[in-house]
Amino acid sequence: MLKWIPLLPLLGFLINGIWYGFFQTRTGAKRAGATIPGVIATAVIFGAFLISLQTFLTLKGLPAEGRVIDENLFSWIKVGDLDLKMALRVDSLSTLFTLVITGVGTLIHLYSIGYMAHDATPGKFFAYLNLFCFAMLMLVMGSSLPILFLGWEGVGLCSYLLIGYWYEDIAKASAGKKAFIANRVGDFGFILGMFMLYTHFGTLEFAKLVELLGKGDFVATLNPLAITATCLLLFVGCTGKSAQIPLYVWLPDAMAGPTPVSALIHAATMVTSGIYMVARLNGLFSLSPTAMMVIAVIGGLTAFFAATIAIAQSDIKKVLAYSTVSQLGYMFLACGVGAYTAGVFHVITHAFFKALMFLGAGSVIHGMHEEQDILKMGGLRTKMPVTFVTFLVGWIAICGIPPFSGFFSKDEILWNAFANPHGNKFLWVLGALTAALTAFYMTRMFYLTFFGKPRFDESKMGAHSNGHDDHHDDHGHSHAPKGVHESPATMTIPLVILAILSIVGGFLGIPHSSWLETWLEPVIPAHEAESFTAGHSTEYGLMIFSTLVAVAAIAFAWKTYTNLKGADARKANHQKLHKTLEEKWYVDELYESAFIKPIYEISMSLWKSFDVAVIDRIVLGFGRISQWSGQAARTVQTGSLQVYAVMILVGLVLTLGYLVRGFI
Amino acid sequence: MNALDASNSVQPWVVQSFCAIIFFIGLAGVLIRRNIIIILMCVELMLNAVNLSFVAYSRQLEDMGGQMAVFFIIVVAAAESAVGLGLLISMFRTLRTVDTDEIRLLKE
Amino acid sequence: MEWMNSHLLSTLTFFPLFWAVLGTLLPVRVSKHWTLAGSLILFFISLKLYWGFSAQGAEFQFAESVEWIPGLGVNYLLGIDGISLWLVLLTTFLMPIVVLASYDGVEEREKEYYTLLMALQTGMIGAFVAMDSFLFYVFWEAMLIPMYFLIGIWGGKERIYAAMKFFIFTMVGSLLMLVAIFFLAYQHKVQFGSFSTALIDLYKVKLDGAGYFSTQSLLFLAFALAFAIKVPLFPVHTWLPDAHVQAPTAGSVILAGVLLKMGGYGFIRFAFPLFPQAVHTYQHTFMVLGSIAIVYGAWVAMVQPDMKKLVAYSSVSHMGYVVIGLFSLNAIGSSGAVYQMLAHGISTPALFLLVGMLYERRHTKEIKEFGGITKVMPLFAIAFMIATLASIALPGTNGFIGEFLILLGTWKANPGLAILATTGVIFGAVYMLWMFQRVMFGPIKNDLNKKLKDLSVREMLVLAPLMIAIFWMGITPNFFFEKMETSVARLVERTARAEIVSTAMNGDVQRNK
Amino acid sequence: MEALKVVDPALLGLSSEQLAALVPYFWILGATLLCMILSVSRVIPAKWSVFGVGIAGIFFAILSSAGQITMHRTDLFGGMMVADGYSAFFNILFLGAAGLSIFSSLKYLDKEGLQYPEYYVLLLFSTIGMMLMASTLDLISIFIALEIMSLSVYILVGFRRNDRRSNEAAMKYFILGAAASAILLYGTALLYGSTGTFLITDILAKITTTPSLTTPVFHLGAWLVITGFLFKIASVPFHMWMPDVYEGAPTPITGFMTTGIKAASFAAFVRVFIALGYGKDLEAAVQGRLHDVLWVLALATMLIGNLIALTQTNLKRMLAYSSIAHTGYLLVGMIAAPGSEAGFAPVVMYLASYTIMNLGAFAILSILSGKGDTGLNLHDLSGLAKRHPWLSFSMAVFLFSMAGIPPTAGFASKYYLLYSAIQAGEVWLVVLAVLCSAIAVYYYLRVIVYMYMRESQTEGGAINITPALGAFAVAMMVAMTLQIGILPSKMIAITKRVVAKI
Repeated sequence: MLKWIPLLPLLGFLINGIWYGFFQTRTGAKRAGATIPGVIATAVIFGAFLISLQTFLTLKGLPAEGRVIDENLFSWIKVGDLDLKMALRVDSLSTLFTLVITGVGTLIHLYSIGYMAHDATPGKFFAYLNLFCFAMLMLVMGSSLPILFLGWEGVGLCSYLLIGYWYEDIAKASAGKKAFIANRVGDFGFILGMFMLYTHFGTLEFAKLVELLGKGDFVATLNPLAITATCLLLFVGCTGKSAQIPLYVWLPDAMAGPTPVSALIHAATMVTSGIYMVARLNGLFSLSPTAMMVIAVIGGLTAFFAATIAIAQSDIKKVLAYSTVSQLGYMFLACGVGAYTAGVFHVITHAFFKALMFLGAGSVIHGMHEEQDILKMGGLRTKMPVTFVTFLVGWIAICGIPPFSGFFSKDEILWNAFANPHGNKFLWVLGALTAALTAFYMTRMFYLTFFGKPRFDESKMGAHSNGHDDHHDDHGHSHAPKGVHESPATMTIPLVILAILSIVGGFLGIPHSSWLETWLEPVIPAHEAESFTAGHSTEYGLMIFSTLVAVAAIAFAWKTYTNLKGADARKANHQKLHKTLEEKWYVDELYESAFIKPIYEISMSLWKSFDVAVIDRIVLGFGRISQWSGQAARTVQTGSLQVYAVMILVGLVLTLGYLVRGFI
Repeated sequence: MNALDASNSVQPWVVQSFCAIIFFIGLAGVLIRRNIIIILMCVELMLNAVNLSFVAYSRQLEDMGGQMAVFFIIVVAAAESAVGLGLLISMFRTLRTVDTDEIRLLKE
Repeated sequence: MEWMNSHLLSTLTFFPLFWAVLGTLLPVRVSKHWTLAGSLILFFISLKLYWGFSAQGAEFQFAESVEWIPGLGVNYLLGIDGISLWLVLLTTFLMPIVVLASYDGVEEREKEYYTLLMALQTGMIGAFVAMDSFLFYVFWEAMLIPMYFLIGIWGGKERIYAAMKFFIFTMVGSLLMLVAIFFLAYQHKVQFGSFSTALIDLYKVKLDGAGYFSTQSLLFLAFALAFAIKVPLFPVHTWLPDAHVQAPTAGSVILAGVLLKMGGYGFIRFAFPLFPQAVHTYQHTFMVLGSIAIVYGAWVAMVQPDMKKLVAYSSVSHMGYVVIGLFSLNAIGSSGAVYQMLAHGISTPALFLLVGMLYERRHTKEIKEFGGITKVMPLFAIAFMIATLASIALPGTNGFIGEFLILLGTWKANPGLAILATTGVIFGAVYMLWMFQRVMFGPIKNDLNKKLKDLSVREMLVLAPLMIAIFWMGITPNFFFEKMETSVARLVERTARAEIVSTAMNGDVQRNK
Repeated sequence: MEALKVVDPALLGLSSEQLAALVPYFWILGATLLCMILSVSRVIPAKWSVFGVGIAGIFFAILSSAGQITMHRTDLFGGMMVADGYSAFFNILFLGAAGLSIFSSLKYLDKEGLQYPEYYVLLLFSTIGMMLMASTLDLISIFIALEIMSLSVYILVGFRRNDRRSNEAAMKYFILGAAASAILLYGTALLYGSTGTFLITDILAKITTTPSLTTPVFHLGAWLVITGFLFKIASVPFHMWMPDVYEGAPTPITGFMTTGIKAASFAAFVRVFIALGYGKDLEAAVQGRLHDVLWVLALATMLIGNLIALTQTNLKRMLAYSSIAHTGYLLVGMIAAPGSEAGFAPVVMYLASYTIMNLGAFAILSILSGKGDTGLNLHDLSGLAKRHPWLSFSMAVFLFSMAGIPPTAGFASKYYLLYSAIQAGEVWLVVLAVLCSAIAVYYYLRVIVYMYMRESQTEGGAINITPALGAFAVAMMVAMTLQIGILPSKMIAITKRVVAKI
């Protein structure tokens, strides 16, 4: 039964793909509406959701230890001593992820039917979306690292295709390319990590790995340095995929893709694959404290760093993108300090409210006719009530206000950072500071979008609008009412559902009696409470403290942005700081000059000077030498008889001399 | 009359070296002289030197072979000079010269 | 018919030549259809090879042996093993595609064109099935002549320079190989009393292998130079870009698809088993060269203004993988290398065909001349995307299996180089996607591109089999591995143990020894 | 004086079996004399009659000598001449060369307006000279045969009387040829002086029985004889005359010279080479030094032949230098002969395939050449493939064969030769030979490039349609080249048997 979960999206991809490939591309084909492909795609994902729900229930029925379903499809690569089987494996961890992927996926597919109504080639869009779900499901359900890697690169491909979906705008296409190459740099580390794992453990199957990690004597034989190296290499893969410090640059540019894509791929599912992999191999990671520390530090730094940039961003999707990077930093901080369960918990809650906010932003942009700059918005709460309310829920959740889901998961992370044997105080301070910043920039965005006076001229808002005007030309904006309007039902229903989930989500992991911890017990061994460095009282104290910090940040932001002129004035005198923040600390320019430019120069010189000048010249040199010597030898042939006769004599005398020398 | 009595007759190596000298004079003539007729004469000279050495060896070895060979060589030399002079005349008719330096049409 | 299945390999080798000679009698109009029919028939015959070949059977099957030059111990000995089986199938698989692709690409002197194509096929198949080193050399040289004419007559502007460079490069390498073959045959006489250039006899010749310049190493270098030029390995690769840029589409497809594999095949069949110790002494030198080829090829490909040259340099990079795979001397690396040869033999021809199609429409290969082609030619865009993915080794396509196994094998042999080689994965993505983006995405700048028409049915027929093969090889590689596994195991065993493994030949072998 | 009196009757009479051995010579001699008479007569039109008789003579001579290949050795004229497989094989080669040269020169002479019957007579005389050279064992008769051959060819080279280049070529060839034969003669004299005999078989017997005979005079004489031959086959220091003469002479004659004369010189050279005890009996010091000299000569010949050919634009001159290069390869064969099991067989086979290749190439050139041998430069050939597909195809086959590229005779013989050289332990010489032939590939392919890959400049109509006879000759040559290339075993067997009995 398991194989149907990934196969259904694949089927959807094939149907939409072939239908688009052969019918839509015929020149002059009637431009089909988005509904047919959209419905097929959503149905398929929904089917997958039902099956994964059914697997979740069967898993619940099984006893705690045996909570695994294995299904072997066929032998993929059998060469020498390597025997890879294309096999699926669902245990308690991966079933959660399948539920999130298919559940949030269905909502987003439903949403994008409305969003993509005016698009030229919806068939292609939904085909790619289904392909993405197939790859993501393969990633989480793979029974061995190579299958995971298959999904890993598959999602990389789909994100490339979907980011560069509106390919006519070269900036969007290069954003797609940038995403793929950044992922590929991460995959470089991932592959090497896999090889080290294979050489040390002899297998890449998760089941066998966990079994080997379990055997104490075997673990003793491994040298710690190799383990740390393996973990760090695998973590390089995660930084690529889940946008951590060195390789996060692609995520903000990935906003060039349509908003449902950003919601599904760059908020809920793909970026969390890194955390899934770390959680899956938690046994390995916990073997090397240094690797855990590195992950925690990088996670924390990314969280803080991204939060600082988010403050100065004016594009609504860019703000959300940096907030995603920051939240991912939180998750890795959790995994780094050993609280994998907290990490997974935050993944789930984050999926809900971040997807919600992205879709909300999507409906705002849709309503505002592709206007993405929050400085030009304001006062939308009256014009888009449903979006406003759902966005409000999301905003409260992310700021970590109890009882919303954000509070529980973020607080769990902060608590572990503070009290967990692997964690330390500095990380907690970093986390708390980021929480404050998060609350600040979220409030800023929320306020500028929905409150204050509208800073846009509605009349101009009609048929013509800026943004992707070129791809609008082939379909009129006939039926949409002029001016700002609320999104149609298909878009608002998913918003409402996600809002409810964002509220309810928190109750999965109430501290000390979290259902999640018991559920993930077989996969992730829970830490005993007593090993913590602090008791319950400090835990509750911390909870209150973090809530207070969040409320204070919200109030402060609210106050600054009520009078815009005050905010602008303050921004003016911190002009230089603001500029650097806005320009993302000039990281892109740094990468450009540090890597891309030199490689380009070197390869140009390699080609021009080495390939052409050196090798070719040597090769042609031989030709030229023989040509030249031929020319020289030719001139000896003067044509005069005397010279010939002399040559004969000289030849005779020389040879005779040589021969005669033998006798005398 | 058996082998030469050493006292009053000419030593074989004297004759041979004499022939060698003549031969190389002929060869030098071919190399140095410009006029083709002279060159032809030098070639004849070389052939006669060889004849002389043949006769000397035949005398030394008491074997008629050498002298018999001389006849063949004389015949061939005659044929050779006939052909050579014929070619020379046809060349002269077109090139108007017998000097080896002028005939440089074919080179390189 | 009975004669055919007892002498299957001979029919396979000489059928194209026979068919081409018959073709010369027909009018020009019909020659291309005639050639297509011929190549399809040949493909179906070669399928018999696949079914007849038993993976667990003797090392060389379908063997045929006839006295050719008894005086010099040269005999007409044919046979295939798991590896050459697939290379022959690749050749027969590519030929119909090539013929179909050059239907309207070639206008003048069509009859000679198709005759040369079939003659080329005879040379290639002959080289893959020859079990006698002299026979192999004859086919190796005979293969050059048709390719030389194909590039020389139907090529681009400086076709003569490129054709001449191609010919001389390969010729110099192979001449040294010829001398090595003589020397081996003579050693066989010294050690076994009779001349023989048959491969299985030469496997038994013992040569002192110690040190960098022992006789075995020198012989190995002679063979290795010839094959390195063909592969093309890093320092001697400069003929490939010129040959590809100037060759007609069909020419560069065959050149990339099959001729480059000749080098790799040569290593497997000749250099490795004949000189085991020398392989060990020179293992790391060649692995370093291979890794440099990967990175160098990728970097130089990045800055190429001409699409065909870019794909040519990408072949240098891909074949660099094959070299390090082969020289990792373990089962995983070697089978990965063989698989990479097959995969490269599918994905690069696809790329060349696509570039050829663009060339037929716009008569230029410059990247800056294009932009936004997806809008005008969506089907072409899909095919080009699939070929690009196969070339950057995306899992699920054939490229990934080869590269993954090679890198794993190399990691076992030499981790440092494996890291350098794995960077190739990144650079591969960089140059391919950058080219793809500049050609396919972005607005249509040049108005000439607006009127380009999408793939015709013929062009789709040309590309379809390649696309299917890309995914088929990516998803179920075991279908290919099971037939070649024993051969690769024997290869590794023979080079590992560095002394002679007895070989068994089955089929109608009247060994006259 | 007693020697004169004793006349051995057996010397004079000819036994029946000796007569049978002489049949090919009778055929060709008879044909030559008949042609001389016909050429003078007013009654019968000279051209076709002489041509017909000549070809008939050659045809029957080939038939009879073909029968002799398998025959065992029969000594003639008291050991001065011998009719064995070796001489029969070479006779066929010479007769074939003469026949084909006559075929291709028939149309050529009409073009040049030199249709004189004496041309064919001289050609037949030169063939007789060659046949004698291949079969005599007596030094003096070698000299005489050499002179017969050379003198008739001197005249043939200068046949175009009113063309200055032809005269100049003839003059140069004559003078240097005469000097060289004088040197050879002087060597013979010295050999006679030191060993007392003319018969090379006796010389060999004498120096093997009494090594003391090998005095310095003997070595001087031996080397002078060898130098005489080296001049005739145009090895490097003595090659200067060859390109000028080849360029000046009429094309069929150049064809005849590259094949016939070189083969004849080599035939005699091989016999003398063995007789002088190279490889077997000379004491080590001399042997070693002689080997080194020959080694250097061979390398120099190959190198200079190939290098200068690179820069040539005139086809005849280029083929002249390429024939010098081939002499180099043959010298490698000579050096390696004693050490290898195959002996001189590879040299003989290489000569055979070399003759076939060159004959074919020159036949095509004589068909293509305009009046006065114009139109033989590289750019004149451009686009030939379009105008003359079959001619250019056969030219390509010959060029590939000369370059030594498989399925051609050139490759098979080069392979056989280098193979035996390796056995003789000359590995480094072989490697150098192989690299020189890599250089050769370039200028052979350049001709093909002009023919196939370049557009033809002159849009004029096709050059005169290829004459039937010339085409037949070329076709036969192409067939033989490919046949030897694909199935060389038969030719190798013949050459082995032939060489066994020298």
